Amino acid sequence: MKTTLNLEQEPFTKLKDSLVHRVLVWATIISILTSFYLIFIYAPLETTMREVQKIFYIHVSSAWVAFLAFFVVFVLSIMYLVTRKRIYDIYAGISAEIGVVFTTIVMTTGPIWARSSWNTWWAWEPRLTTSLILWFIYLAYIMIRQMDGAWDKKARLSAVFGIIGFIDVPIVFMAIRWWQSKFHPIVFGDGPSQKGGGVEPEMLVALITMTISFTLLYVVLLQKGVYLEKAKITVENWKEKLREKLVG
Amino acid sequence: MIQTKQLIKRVGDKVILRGVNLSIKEGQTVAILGPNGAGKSTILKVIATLIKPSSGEVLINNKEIKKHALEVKSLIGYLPHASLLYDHFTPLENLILFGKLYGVKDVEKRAKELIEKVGLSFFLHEPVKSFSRGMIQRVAIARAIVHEPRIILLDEPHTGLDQQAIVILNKVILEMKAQGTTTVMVTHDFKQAAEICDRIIIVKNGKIVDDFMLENNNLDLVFDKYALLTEGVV
Amino acid sequence: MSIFTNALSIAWKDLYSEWKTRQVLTTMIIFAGLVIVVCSFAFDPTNNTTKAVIPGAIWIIIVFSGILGLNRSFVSEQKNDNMHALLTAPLDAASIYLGKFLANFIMLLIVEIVAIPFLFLLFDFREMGSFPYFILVLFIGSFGFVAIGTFLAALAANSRSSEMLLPIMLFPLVSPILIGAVQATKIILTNIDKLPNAISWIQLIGGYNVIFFVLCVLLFEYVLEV
Amino acid sequence: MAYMLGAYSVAWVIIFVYLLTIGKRQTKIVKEIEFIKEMEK
Repeated sequence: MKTTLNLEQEPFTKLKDSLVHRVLVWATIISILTSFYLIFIYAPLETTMREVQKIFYIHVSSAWVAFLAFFVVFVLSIMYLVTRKRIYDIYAGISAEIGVVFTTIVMTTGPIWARSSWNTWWAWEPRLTTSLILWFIYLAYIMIRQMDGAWDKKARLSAVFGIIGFIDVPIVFMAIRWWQSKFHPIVFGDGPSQKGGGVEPEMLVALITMTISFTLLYVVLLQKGVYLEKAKITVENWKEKLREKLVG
Repeated sequence: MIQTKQLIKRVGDKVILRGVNLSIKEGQTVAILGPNGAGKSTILKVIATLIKPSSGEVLINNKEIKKHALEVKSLIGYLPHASLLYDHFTPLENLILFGKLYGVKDVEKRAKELIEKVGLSFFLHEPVKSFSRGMIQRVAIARAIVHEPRIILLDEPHTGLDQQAIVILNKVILEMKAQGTTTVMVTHDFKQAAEICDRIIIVKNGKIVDDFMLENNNLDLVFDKYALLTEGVV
Repeated sequence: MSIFTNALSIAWKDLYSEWKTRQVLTTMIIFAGLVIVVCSFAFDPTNNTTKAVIPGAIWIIIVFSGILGLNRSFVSEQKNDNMHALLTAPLDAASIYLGKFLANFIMLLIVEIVAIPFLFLLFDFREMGSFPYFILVLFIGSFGFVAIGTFLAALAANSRSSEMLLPIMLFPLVSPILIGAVQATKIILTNIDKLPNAISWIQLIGGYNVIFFVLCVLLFEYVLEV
Repeated sequence: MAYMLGAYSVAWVIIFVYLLTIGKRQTKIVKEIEFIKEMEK
């Protein structure tokens, strides 16, 4: 059989990661280890909450990454609608997925914090509730992407939803904060992401490092995911060509 | 009247049109022929402003269709395979609704005239859903020309029609032609194409492969050229 | 100006078609009645404290029967490719959106006019704080719900499983409206002294409505592309 | 202390589960490439 596919020349034949990607992976690992050192050893214990306060670092930095990821979805959605280039759609899809993963972290570490300091698993606290709704919005976004039909239709519709969904976020947050502050006695004070006592500079250093390492992790995951998605598309095309050759 | 430049349309990973260049003068009647999946209907849909081309441009009356969308749309009458009619409405209600959307003046009078023209006066107040295919197609053609378009685009208008409906349809098309309306028709029915049209375009694999004028309704010429281009090559 | 007359034609078309068949509206009203019955099982109507659940019940009725109508709104245009007719006609995408919105909104208002008195009757709810404000909250809350609902219904209509996709997209996005509307309704019905709070909720919903109405009008053409 | 360890382990479990799904995707693609190479021969 004469081949029309130049498999050896295609970049995805071996799925070998690029140098930049490998450098980033190592940078991520090192920075995560550093932030662990900073969190557990370097940063002082908070006086009232003791160890539990350390949940704060992972909770806040995941929330930051989730928000960043959804913001990226928003920007890329606009760019897709303007330029109609598939690459933006691929990036947006993977970014939403990673955003959902980090939102899940926010929503699991939040209740653990709540349980330990307020003795209840779920607090209808503005930031936590907003995360929950955010989670639902982007699950819907992922469901749109799994619709049937050609990719350009799905890309267009999910881009529209990516824009609408992101603009909804601040309004959701505001509504929930009002709902809380006006109709419930203020038992909880501020949310889990704001600590009772003053922020010691060491804690801030640890938080910033953790945030940077999670952001790096986000970049690595995004890169990897997009790379695999591209490879998947290429493989689909090869399969299509093969099928045509076998049939016709 | 109609000009397309390097039209390319991709849906997903499939390329449907691969650079279509077309130029149709005012008053011409053009038949687009070609095998299934060649992209005939897609060309029509792009001209009808229903789908956006991936690249390339369409000019109607020397106006870019994206920039002058509303103006261009009101010049075009589009009759696809589906009827585009509302089932629960009577022919009259359908025509009045679309007449209003197209900004037709004295819409009720125009609608009644058209219904008479397609021979459905007796069914003025019956809902469309009780009609046969032939009757629906007659209302559909009336709908497509309710605003007296300068261009009509027909997508396999003769498929599934009885003889009487075909006669009425051809009468309407030829009448429009006599008034100088530009007609583009996608069809599999060579006989009707030869009868109505004075120019034939053959499309294959998303490209125009032949484009010739037809005189004296020369059906054999169409058959010969078509056979040469589509079967001869494969 | 023609945007509005075209929108009115489309809205009229939807409502007149509904008047001929009466399918969707009947289903919505029956469904609303069933929700009320279910609520009466869930919250004992003879108990005095159940008055507190009435604001919630009102919005549950609106949301759940509203979504039935929204689901049909664009799927019904697919039967004879009617949407293609609207797309080839000289209309702005905005007028299609406005027309569809108007039809859905009027249908939801009809359901509310029938169902909410029925709810008050069955739950024996007599005195309310302020009737005009109650109407205002219903109006403005339903407006926002239908505005974004119509948009997302058009989006979901592209999928074969649109009935499943629509609620999943719609409910999280309208959560600010639901929070605000339920809170405002609660104040107006049972605790009118706190009216300023209700008004600030109404303002929040109003802001949401303005932002999303504009956004939906602007983005609608991207949803309609074939 | 237990709460802190719980929170950190849950967070990392989530991340590792995601990494695993990525790995699965990769092996699936690699297998398909192998398959196509076989077919091409």
